[in-house]
Amino acid sequence: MDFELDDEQTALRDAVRRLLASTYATIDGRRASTAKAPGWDEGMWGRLAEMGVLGLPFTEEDGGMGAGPVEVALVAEQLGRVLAPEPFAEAVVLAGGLVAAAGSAAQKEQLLPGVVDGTTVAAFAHFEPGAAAGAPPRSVTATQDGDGWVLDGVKEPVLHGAQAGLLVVSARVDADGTDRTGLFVVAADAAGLDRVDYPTYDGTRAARVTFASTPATPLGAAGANASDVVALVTAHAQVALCHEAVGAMATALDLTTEYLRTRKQFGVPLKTFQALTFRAADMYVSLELARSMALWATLVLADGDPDAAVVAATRAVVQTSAAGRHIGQEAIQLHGGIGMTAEYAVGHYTTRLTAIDQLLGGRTAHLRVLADHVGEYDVVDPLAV
Amino acid sequence: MDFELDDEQTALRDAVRRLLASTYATIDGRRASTAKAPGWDEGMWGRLAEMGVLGLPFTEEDGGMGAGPVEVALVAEQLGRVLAPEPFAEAVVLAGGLVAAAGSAAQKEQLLPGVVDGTTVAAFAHFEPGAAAGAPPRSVTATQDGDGWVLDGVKEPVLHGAQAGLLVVSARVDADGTDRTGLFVVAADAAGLDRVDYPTYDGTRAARVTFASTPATPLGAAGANASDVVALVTAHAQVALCHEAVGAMATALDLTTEYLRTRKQFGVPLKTFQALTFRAADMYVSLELARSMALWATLVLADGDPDAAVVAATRAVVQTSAAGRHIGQEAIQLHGGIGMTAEYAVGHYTTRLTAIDQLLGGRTAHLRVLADHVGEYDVVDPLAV
Amino acid sequence: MRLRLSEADAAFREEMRAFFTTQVPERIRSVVAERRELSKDDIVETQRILNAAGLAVPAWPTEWGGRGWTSLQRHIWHEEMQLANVPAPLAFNTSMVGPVIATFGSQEQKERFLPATANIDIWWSQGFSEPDAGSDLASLRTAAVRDGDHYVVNGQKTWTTLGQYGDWIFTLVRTDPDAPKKQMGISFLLIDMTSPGLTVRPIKLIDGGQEVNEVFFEDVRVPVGNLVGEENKGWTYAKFLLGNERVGVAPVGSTKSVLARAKQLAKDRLDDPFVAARFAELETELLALELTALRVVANSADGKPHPASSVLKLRGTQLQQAVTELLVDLAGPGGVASGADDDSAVPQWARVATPRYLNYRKASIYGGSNEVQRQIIAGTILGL
Amino acid sequence: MRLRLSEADAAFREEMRAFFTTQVPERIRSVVAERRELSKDDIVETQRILNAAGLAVPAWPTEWGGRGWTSLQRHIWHEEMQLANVPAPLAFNTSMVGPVIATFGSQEQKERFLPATANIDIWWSQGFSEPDAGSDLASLRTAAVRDGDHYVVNGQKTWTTLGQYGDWIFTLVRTDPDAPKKQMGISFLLIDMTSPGLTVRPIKLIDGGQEVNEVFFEDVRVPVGNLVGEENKGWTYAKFLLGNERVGVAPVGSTKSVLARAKQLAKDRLDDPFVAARFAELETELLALELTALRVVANSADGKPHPASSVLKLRGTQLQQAVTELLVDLAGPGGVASGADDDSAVPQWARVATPRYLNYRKASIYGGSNEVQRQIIAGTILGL
Repeated sequence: MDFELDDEQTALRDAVRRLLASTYATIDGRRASTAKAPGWDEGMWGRLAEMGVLGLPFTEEDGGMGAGPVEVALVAEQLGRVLAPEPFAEAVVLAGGLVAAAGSAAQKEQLLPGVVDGTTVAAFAHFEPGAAAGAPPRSVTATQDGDGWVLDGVKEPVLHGAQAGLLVVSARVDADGTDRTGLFVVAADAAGLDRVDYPTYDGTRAARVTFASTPATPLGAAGANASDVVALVTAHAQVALCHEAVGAMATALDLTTEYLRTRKQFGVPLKTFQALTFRAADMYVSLELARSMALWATLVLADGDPDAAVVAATRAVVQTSAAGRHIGQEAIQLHGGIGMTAEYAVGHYTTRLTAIDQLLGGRTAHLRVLADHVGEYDVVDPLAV
Repeated sequence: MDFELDDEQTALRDAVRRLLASTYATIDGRRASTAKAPGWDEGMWGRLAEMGVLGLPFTEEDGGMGAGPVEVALVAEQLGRVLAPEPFAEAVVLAGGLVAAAGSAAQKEQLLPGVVDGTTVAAFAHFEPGAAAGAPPRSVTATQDGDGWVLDGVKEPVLHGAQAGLLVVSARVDADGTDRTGLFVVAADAAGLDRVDYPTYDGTRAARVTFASTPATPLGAAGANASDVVALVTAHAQVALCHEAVGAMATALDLTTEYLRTRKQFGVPLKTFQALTFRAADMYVSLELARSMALWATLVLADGDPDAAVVAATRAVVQTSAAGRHIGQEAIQLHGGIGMTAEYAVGHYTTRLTAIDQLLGGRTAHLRVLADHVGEYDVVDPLAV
Repeated sequence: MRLRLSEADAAFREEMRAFFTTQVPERIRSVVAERRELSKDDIVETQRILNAAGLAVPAWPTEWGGRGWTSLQRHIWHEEMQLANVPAPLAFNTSMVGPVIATFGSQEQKERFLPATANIDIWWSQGFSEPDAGSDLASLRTAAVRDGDHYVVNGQKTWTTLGQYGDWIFTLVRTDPDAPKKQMGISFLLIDMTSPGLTVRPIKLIDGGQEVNEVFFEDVRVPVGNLVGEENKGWTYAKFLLGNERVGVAPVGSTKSVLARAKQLAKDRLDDPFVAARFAELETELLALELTALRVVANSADGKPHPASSVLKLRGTQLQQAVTELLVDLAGPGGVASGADDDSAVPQWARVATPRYLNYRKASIYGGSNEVQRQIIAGTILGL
Repeated sequence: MRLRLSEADAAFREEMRAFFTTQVPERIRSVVAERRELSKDDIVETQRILNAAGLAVPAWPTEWGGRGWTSLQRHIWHEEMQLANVPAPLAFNTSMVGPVIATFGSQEQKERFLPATANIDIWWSQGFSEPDAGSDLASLRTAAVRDGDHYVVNGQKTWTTLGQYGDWIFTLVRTDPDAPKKQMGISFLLIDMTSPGLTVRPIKLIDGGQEVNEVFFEDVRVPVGNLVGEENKGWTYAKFLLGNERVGVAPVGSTKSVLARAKQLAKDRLDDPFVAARFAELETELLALELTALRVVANSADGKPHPASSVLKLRGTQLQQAVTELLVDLAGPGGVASGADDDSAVPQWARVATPRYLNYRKASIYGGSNEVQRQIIAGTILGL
């Protein structure tokens, strides 16, 4: 087992960090990018594309860089460190990843180049109101209509759903009386597609997406059950989000330690108060354990076994969710009042960590999945998953 | 709602405290009493009887003092404060309480005077190996044998089971194919009764009690289902144990704050270290919340509704269990190495708190009971249970 | 010791419950129930209804509208109000500046301010905290220099909650910069917020709301008649103010109310043992807190601040935050739809859940942080 | 980055696993598995088996029995040993005094002590802690005064684990009481425990066991040849010793092994979601710890103590304690039958559960308390 980056990976990480610093050196960068449409910096998106970042998860055959989960993780962590709002995990790893994993050769050839060169921002319309994060689609249904398919129902929230040029949609397909999960592609200008855009509490955008007999194209073979591919690609996106969270936690801790070092109260720096510095130490422990788990999950993804990948992502979510909450809450508390203000950076980190937590589905839901299978093995061996 | 003691109650509390201080002013008292048979101080037991303490829970009609749960609670807290090993909760409140609640008039007249005057130490043989704390009896069975009944099976652990002069035993009774809980009285010298005595980790005694066609007398009406009476009297004993725990927690916290005040390290008193004093503050919070809950549960017991009593005891256990663990663990940690030694007092408090926790059945088991009923009401109103 | 309320207290409780659930408009109470933001008008309208019925300032001296209730009655009043989702009387008016004026103010000040304060004809803001002081309140620097019949005030206050609605602001200002101890040169000054040189700047919080403000003073002239009590004795009045109100220091009723509503919303998920256990746990913890509050109430007849108030504040905000966190978990991914309008397919409660959670991170910071409470417990109660 | 072990490391792992599970008697390994107390003979027998196979002191210099393994190999060796319930080589010998003698000792000391230490022909005890020092180790007072070819030692050590078995004790003693800093006047002295004037007194712990001791020195004469390195440089050697061993600082393997056994014992209760969730949670937390240990191992090639060792110690003991606590809960009321014999109807694992839990409260105190670890993390890593 080896956690070291090779030279190429280190170079990638440093290049991404430098690029992001050009816009996101302070929290003002995030504020400016999220204040105007589409909710991220299109110039930055283009430069990430030029650097090849948006093609990292895709094979060279598909027009990508032929890199893998490790490179995706590096990028996600850097984005998290500076709270860059560019939707890498959601648009590239998740929505693009679904096209790559489930699409036919022709679909991949048609759709992926735009994802890779940044001209097409894809979104995965999957969450349904009131449903848990891992639930199969229920309220959006796909039915055959002559040669084609149409979708009906509501997806919400769909991250950057109104900004996306390409929608990948999960839908319930009735196959001889049993429900299957189907994946469909819907064009941004499709008939019967309604998208209502709104801001999310973490400063990004989401949408309510309504389908009313909206024409849609099956992604890959029509009628194939896509629940496994959704689970696997979701695992990839979850691990990327875990790395984004690790990056955000690292900066939240940095901001907190810096504050404890410099801020004076009762005539002395806050770091004089052991009750505070010990809590910072506990934050560090949470961070490092979450980082270890996210890195390991990345390696399991890279190893290729889909079942192992899903379990590893679940463990990473359990660890990240707990750490993100711990660090996010303590970062504000140790700052005191200033941590509550939108002017200061640290609260944005807490806010984003909370959003990631909700998007990942939360700790309890994932713990429940692990609990259901805990009787099936003796010990967890990280070297032999 | 009123949490104040009246003058008589205050006098009782002070008298018990003074009496206990004569033997248990330091931890050496407990050590001495538990070192020799029967595992408590028989002189102290006699003086508690003389003071009327052993008759508190019983009506004057039954030869008791006609007091109630409040007086029982006061005594239990004082016992806990000094870790007095006298088995008040187990022998008087629990085993004696079962006789008072389930026994016939003749049985009460025959058995209770000895409990009240201290000459008979009763024990409730109820726990069965491998069964959860609240489970009905399974492995000990009662069968009719001519005019009488015989018991078969093993009860373990039975607190002071080998020292008891009177055994109250719960047993499974087959009633037309369904299981019922029966209560029986077994004399210490009954045929087919085998008792193996051993020490428990908290310095008291317990026994494995084996019944082999052991003659037994039904407590109260033969064949009556005693599960409700067991639940109610158990609730009384649990609340008494919660008060014993509250007393023990209070002393554990006292010892800890005293240690932080006086012990020097790195040239200054430990109380200079805010990381330690803040943890002592959190211990105080745990203690006071547990105390409030135990007091309230006592008032609910006194109020008389048996269903409300069982629920209140369950809430008290949930709170006490968490507080006892928190305070017990922190008391040792804040003492450092000395807290681990049997020579010093604080570890005995942690040990006893752990034993009380196990005897109460632990937090999760009780929380599960509450969780099962959480949908049946809107809010918990302490004034209207 | 007694579980039940006395007959009189039970009747009092019924009276309160009946009043709050019938006399305060459902329209306003539903804003609280649904955790939406109260408007200024909602708060003013409610307080005037309460004041008309003698229920706005029961703890004040009877000649100024107080009711001479027992601590238990005040507790019942407060809990029933919260359980009925009635917006509480504005704390700045009724718990903070009102009692200070009633206790230390001149007769003229009492007459001028107390009725208006009880009826919220004056909306008071608080001007204590300063940017560089944090928990070390006494290190404040806003200066008031005597100039004839006026003080000239210069400086800055911050974390002024709802300062955007404020008519007047009660402040701590430094009148003697040379006092040997920082607590000694402070005065308690009432300032008209329409005074020239006074500006209010909103501070946006992380939930997107703008409930707190900075208040700047640039050569603001304040008549000396607005000084409460004696010059340089302000710290005494501030300590009185901060230690004054024990009833309601732990937000038990409102937290119970939010938890009860959450349980209703999660009704069809209570067969999930993890969800059910979380409710059972929080309900039990809240019960323990409520009982502790009742114990403190019972012991507060002497009028002095009870050090156990710190237990209530500390644990009360922890549980308040834990309940807001539960709602975030119940909302799940839908919770990110916080900016959606009412046509959203995500229910309203799920949309407000996370902003409320983020907003309530303040609860353990403002009004004496949890660290300050631990310090008080360790120092005052445990002697550490 | 790579998930899989290299072929060589995988083979190494298999070799270790095969050795530990076949060459160390089941009789001894079952003592560990059942959490009973190891006898001195069990420990000695095991270490001699390991030493004969070159598996007792792999981290030592190769000329004294070391294996020149990579950090990862040492990690695998240690984890496989723990997972197989093999008693680890005596830390006092192999991780503490051995490396100090090998690094700072004279050639004569090395020849005299190292082979005997590796083979546990000498059982070493540790004499660092003193009753009044606590976490402030350097404030030690046991004095060694030079008298010709001897030091005369007077004072007291405490918390000497398994000192009742000790043949020799390595100590920190004060040789210069006038040194300007308390760390400067300390020397590292090896003392024969059969020396006149040396007495060992057992300390009974709260679980009833007697694994730690006080050691008293009354005019104990120690040849100057037993001084390691230079006089008054002992603190340097002590710091080396304390920072020396990162492999195994977090007891991952043994905790995993206890947790796995607990799961087996609770097999018929895993349909209880609360029980199952607790296992899932602890397994996940332990995995995160194990992975962090592997990351630290990977970064420790330079031989310097990695500050993240403190993370491992802190979290490692927390989880070790959490697993012992789980067993207390699984045991339930039966757990109080701790003093019953094997005829008991309460199973052996339930009877030992609570004494082990109580015993392991020490884990967060001894060997650098969790408070010390937090101090190190805050200071060394976070710069606070």
